Amino acid sequence: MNNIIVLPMIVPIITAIFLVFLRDSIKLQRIISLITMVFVAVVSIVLLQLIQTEGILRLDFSGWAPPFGILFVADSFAVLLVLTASIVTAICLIYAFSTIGPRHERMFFYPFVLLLVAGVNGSFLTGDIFNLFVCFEVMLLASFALIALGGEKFQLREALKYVLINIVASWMFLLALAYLYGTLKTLNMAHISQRVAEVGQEPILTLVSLVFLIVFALKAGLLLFFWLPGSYSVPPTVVQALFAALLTKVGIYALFRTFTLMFPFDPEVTHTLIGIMAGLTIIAGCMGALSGHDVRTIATYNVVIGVGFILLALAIGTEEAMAGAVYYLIHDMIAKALLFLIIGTMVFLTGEIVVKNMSGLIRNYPLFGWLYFIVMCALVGIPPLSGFIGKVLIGQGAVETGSYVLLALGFGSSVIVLYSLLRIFLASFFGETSISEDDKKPIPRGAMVSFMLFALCIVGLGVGAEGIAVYVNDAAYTLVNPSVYVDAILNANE
Amino acid sequence: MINTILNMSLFLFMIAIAISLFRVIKGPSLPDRAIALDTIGVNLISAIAIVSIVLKTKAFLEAILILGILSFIGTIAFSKYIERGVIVERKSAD
Amino acid sequence: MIVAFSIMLPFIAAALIPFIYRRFKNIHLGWFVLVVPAVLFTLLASYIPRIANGETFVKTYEWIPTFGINITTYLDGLSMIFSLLITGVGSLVILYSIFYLSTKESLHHFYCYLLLFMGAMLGVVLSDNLMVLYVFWELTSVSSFLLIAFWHHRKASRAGARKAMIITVSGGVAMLAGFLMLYVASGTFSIREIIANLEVVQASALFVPAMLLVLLGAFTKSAQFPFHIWLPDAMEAPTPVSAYLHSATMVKAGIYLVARTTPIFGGHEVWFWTVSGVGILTLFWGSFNAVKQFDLKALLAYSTISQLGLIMSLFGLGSAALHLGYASDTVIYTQATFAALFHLINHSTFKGALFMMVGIVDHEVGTRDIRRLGGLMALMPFTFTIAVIGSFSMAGLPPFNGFLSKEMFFAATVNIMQLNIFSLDNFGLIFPVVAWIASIFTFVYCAIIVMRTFFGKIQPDRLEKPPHEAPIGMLISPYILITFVVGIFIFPNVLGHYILQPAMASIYPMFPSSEELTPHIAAWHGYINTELWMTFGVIVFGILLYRTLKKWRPMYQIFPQKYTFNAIYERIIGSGESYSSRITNRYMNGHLSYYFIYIYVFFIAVLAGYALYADVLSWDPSKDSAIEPYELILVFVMVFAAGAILFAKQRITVVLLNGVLGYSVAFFFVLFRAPDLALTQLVVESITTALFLLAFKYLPKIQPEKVSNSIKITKAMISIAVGATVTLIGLAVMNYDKFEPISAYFEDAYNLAGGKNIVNTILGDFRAFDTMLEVVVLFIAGLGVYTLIKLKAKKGDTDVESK
Amino acid sequence: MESLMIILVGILVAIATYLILSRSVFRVIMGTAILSHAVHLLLLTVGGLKKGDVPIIGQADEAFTDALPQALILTAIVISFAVTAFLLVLAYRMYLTNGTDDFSQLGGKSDE
Amino acid sequence: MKVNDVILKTVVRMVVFIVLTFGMYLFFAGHNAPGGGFIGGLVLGSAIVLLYLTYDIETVHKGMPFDFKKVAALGVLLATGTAIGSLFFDAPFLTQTDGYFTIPILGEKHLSTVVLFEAGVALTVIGTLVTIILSISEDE
Amino acid sequence: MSVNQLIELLAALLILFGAVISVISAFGMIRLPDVYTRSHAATKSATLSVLSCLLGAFIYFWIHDGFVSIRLILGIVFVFITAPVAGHLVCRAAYRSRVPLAEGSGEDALKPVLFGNDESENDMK
Repeated sequence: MNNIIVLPMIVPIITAIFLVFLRDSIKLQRIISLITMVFVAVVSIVLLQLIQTEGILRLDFSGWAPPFGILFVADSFAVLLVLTASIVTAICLIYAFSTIGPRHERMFFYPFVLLLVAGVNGSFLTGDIFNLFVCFEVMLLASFALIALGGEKFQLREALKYVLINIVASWMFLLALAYLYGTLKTLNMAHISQRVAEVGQEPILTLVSLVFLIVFALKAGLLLFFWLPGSYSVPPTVVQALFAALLTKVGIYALFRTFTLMFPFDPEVTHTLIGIMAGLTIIAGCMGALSGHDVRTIATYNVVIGVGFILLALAIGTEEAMAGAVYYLIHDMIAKALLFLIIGTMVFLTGEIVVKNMSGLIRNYPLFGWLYFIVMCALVGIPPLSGFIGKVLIGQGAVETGSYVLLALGFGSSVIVLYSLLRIFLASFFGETSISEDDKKPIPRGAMVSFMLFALCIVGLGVGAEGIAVYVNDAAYTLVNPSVYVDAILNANE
Repeated sequence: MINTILNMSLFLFMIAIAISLFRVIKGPSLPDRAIALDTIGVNLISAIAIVSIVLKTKAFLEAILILGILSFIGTIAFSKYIERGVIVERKSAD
Repeated sequence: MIVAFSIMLPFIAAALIPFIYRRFKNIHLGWFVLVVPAVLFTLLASYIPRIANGETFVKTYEWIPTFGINITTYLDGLSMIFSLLITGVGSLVILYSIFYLSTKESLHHFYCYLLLFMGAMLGVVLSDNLMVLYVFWELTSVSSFLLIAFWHHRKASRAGARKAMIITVSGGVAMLAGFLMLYVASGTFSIREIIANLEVVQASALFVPAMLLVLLGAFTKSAQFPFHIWLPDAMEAPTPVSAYLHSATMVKAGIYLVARTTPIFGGHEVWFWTVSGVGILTLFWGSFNAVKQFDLKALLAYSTISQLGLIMSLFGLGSAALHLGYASDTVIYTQATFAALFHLINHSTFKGALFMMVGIVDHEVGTRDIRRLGGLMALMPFTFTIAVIGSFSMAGLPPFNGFLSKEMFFAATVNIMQLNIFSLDNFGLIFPVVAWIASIFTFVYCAIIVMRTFFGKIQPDRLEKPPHEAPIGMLISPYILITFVVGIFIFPNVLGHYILQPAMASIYPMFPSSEELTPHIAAWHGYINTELWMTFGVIVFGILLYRTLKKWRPMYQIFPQKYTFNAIYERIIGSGESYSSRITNRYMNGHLSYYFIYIYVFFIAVLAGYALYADVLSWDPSKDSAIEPYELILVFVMVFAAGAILFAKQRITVVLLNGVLGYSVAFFFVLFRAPDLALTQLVVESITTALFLLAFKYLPKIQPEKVSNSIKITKAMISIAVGATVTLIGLAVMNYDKFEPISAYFEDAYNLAGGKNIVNTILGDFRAFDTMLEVVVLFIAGLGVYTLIKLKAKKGDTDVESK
Repeated sequence: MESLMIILVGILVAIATYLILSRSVFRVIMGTAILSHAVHLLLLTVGGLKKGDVPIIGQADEAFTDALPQALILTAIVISFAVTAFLLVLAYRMYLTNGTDDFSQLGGKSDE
Repeated sequence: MKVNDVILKTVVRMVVFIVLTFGMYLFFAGHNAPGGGFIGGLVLGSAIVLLYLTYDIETVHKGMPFDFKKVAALGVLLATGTAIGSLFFDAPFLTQTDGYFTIPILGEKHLSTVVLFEAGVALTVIGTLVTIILSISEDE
Repeated sequence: MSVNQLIELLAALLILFGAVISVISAFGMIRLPDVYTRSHAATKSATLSVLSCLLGAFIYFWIHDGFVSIRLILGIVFVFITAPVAGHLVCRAAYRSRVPLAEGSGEDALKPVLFGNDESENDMK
């Protein structure tokens, strides 16, 4: 019994509800929401330590032992992601304080963000596949509300597309759950894993797992990413950043869980397919990033490339690759959030969205420009920033398994990432300035603080990679050896 | 014997529902459709009652009442929609 | 400790620069910065005697030990050469820059990048761990990018910076892949350990791919053919930068890498041919193209490319000795490597001086175009001296150090012909011939530098400023360098013994005696040998070609502009962009129905495809429960209601039909013994229908779909296929009953949870968490609807965010 | 009956798919509604039909039908209700702001 | 056009009462018979919607001056609150307790926290339902 | 055959009667010419059918299980109260939204009262 595990989900929910009552006191809303996220981050750190000493933790809700009740499972993988998500959200909130404006703040902006995080954290922590569906829905509805918040013409149009595609994906998820229950007659992920292992993964079970693959691919933006570029460029900047950082990651997490824990026994089919999809995603993402003239389009396609890159690791499947994926996931959440915040701020400062129409920003905002440079280098994987170690480990896995095509695609993509982001840097930050000192809008102090914090995370994660290596390795070990997870759930003598 | 009769009744009710469905599809006017839908609801009430007998359970009796309530509310909503174009008024017309 | 300090110091200094800059506005920032390389040079130089004795210094600091990535500093003969070059040339360049750059420039940026670069470069040459080497390697690319783009308001600077960054980082990424292969093959990132376990690595299938990838990194960095195109464009950087990065240090990182990995890969045929072949090709191509340049800096850039090719090819030739193994008669082939190292140093001295000379000319005259220059000898005698000595050395004329290394180069190409390995007996002749031709061109462009700039008639009206001699400060550095040019010629063996010999030991670790590997360098061997004949030939033909330059120069026009490597690079980038935008815009057309088509087609392809491939479909209706006639009717009612939706003309009909569907579903729930579901479904369906009516009260009639029949048919086909897939999988799933459902447990609900309604106890107790979250979902939806309705965009307030 | 139900589900899914592929927002929403019906039925069917009694203890002594899918469907129904409500209002707002409910007239390039 | 709703209003006054009673019944019956917080809430909500249908927003609002968003929020708080409660008793999250309490007038009664949980669910459902319907209806 | 069984059979027959009525009413909905007559068929006959059906079920449960279902009685009462009101409202709405009467209907007495004689008036509000 470890009630602490539920806190990352339940605390944001309860705070969100409280904030509904505090609708008119915006200051209080800000403070409380920030405190909540910091609290969740602290809880996750405590959890990480606990997992190190006591192994995988689980919390059976209402005390019903698995596989009958619902439970939260905290293993290093999940908690690392929870930690990152909380930190990213906390920093994004700081950005929001000075930019989002009272119009949105009064319309329950903070409750929605907290609920989004609650859904995300719940998805990471849950050990029950149907509960995963429910957590997804919490997250999705909050994201629906956030993407439509503002009610602009184009925003509503793209929001509608986003909502429709996600709803269809949700019902497909339910379809997959129906098939799953029809075959395995259980919902607990560990129990599913056990049952699948019992009979060996028969083709029909693989078929069921493929339905899940499609569903989660849709959520993760793996190959089926068509909804992503449009919808990620319409909401307010901070929402874009949160989406880019969190939403696809949940899908990626689900893919990892599905194909490492529940259906890992038919890699010739599933992992090959994931590899192909990841490769195509990278190619499509690269083409999109090259084609964009709009800073936001370039940024969103970079999200797509990131998704493809992380899932290469799943296709490769070695322990190193998994560790790399964990590192890269954490890095990607932080770096993408920063990228979107910066891009959004650029649009805010210049009033332009086309790369060519901005120029010389670094003269007016030197620090801002260098922060962009840092995040660019991090995304390319230039050491010693955060993207480096993940890239190295995934590459190492690819070499070990002889997946040279994946290796080439993955590493080649970083050149394209570099090219696309460098284009923004050279055109928009370098060059003659287009803003005179008088017209210069100041960057809000809060925004600057959040940039700095993110940059600090990026550098810290790169230089201090060793600091979390023990957790990452533990996460990767559990991913590669699902029996550890299953034993902790089903065979523990508690 | 009883079961046969009940099954037959169910069959008849289903036919009635199917016919009403035809009216829903065909229309031609909105009230026609509303009435047909109401009829379907009412027929369902009967059908549920029969099913409860067939299944020897009292679990569905709530459904009967609920269906009654809903078909009433639904019909009111429809008639207001047809008559005034709005369902819930901000302020009463009179 | 000192080694790690050497790497750290520039970074620390770089971090301090903004503070110093703010504090001491009156003093040129360069003076503070100069301290760093000067101190480091002295420190490192103090190690020379011990290094010459064969000592090496290793120290490990843990960074990411979990993944074998540790900062291991390693100072041996090879790294000594490079670190001395970096700090030595660095000091001179900074000294020079103090006079070159005025305080109006943003000096704090400049020196910050420069120090960053210096630290990174020291890191590259002093790291033993491949990953750490890579870290610094990329840092050099980044800092080089920043330095090239220093005057970023110029378009050419930005373009040059981008090209350099893209090419070197691409190469770096390839190199990283190569390193990873080495790691997988050997199990360690440490170069020393890899060399210690050579057998394992060489037996690995990854050996050759790893080698090629590492070479790709080295070639891009060292501007080898055909990656040389970034170097001329990089000349947009301030001249001190060009002198430092793009001739003396950074471009030599690739050379360093080749030298460093020679013990691993050398001796393999692929290595031999790639390194020496690409090197010799670059040598030729660079010198050939240098002749046609009009910009002095571009000319020097091509000459750098050419010289780098020379050094590279020498390393390639020298690696043959590793294949042959140690024997008294094979030692002669190691002389190529010796020559490479020797020329490496020589090149840094004369090329550094030449760049500074060009900088002075540019600074004092305002142009670098040789068509506008001329006759400066009288006005700038000191600068002229630098130019003459530097050019003569580069052309390989005595009495300068270039002569010695050039002679050794010729000797090496001649020697290699005697070998009968690697098909050298057939193709060996290529080396001396190409080397000789390239040297003639080298001679020609050296002549161009000197003659066109300093001889002939002065054209004052075509110059930006009235020419005069440079300030003394700018002359100090180049004079120190030309002192070395001459000094090395006179005392080559001091250098040979203290500096080159330990480096040879690093490159040939398995050869017992480094003493033997160090030939005695002499300007005059006492007799006229082949090399000397070749030099004579170079001079004769060089003068001839220079004289007739006007006649054959138009030959360069023959090569169409379209097929230059630059044009190809531009075209790859351009067509990459245009093709990808064409493709992306075609499928990302913003139409939701297309996106759904992609999704569904993928759905069908994967699921139906796999189902057919693995033959999992099965259908066994024997276990099914009976079908009552009224159930059949209900099914038909549902099918018709759903089907009618497709053809309905009015929205209201569609809404009502959906209601019928919902009610039918509810009745199925009744039939299949799910009272709670039936209740809920009935209420929810009614409310949903009401919501539909509320939401769509304003909508017009459904417009008939204005799409062609073929699209309709396509959509219908997709729909049917999706339906069929769902059905077939469903049937197969129904046929699978290996497990008992877990729900038997819940049947004891009354005792466990105190409720008789099992479904409700599941919802309220066993799976109460779902219910709790479901309530949250509902709440979010309610709140979301509220905000959607209440928060409207202000009229006419369409800001850019929503474009 | 199970097979029949699954075929029914397939037909509903096919119809829903066709609606989802159309250009009118309204029809797409209708498609998702039908899809949710189909999925609920499927979920019920895989639990086994008519295999036991109403899952309320004390009303019969036969074995009960599988109660878990029922609980899941109940949750799913609520969620689909919430989602549909939001979707409807969103579509309604979009219609009011953009003046059309036809995706083909809405265009959709984000950088137009 | 003046609309005379006498018949409707008369009947509805009666019907609403039946519906409310039935809703409460469903809410409490949930544990042992079909029903429960969700469906109970829906029926109660429907009754309120019926009132809005028959009368108008302003009239009903005079009788029930609630902010239904807050009702919903209160419901969620109640549901999560009972769940959180278990944290203070060192029991797994969401653990429900029940017991027999002697209440002065009513005598010994079986009380369970599940009822509170379900009440939270019901409140949320009512609040959300009415919020949605009112939001759309108020929009012009 | 015991009395109980007989009564059960009677209940079943009552249900069957309801079903037949329902089908007849459904046919009425198809065959009758306009919305008002169809409404008549639907509300009147359908109410009869559902009442007899519920009554049958009530009797059956009473006799078979000895269970007096309040809910069924409530249902019967509820349908009894609401069905006429619902029918009334729909018809009124139909009339006010000017759904035409069938061809050959007699005099429309309400028309002058409600809409006046102005045929051209189309605006309802």
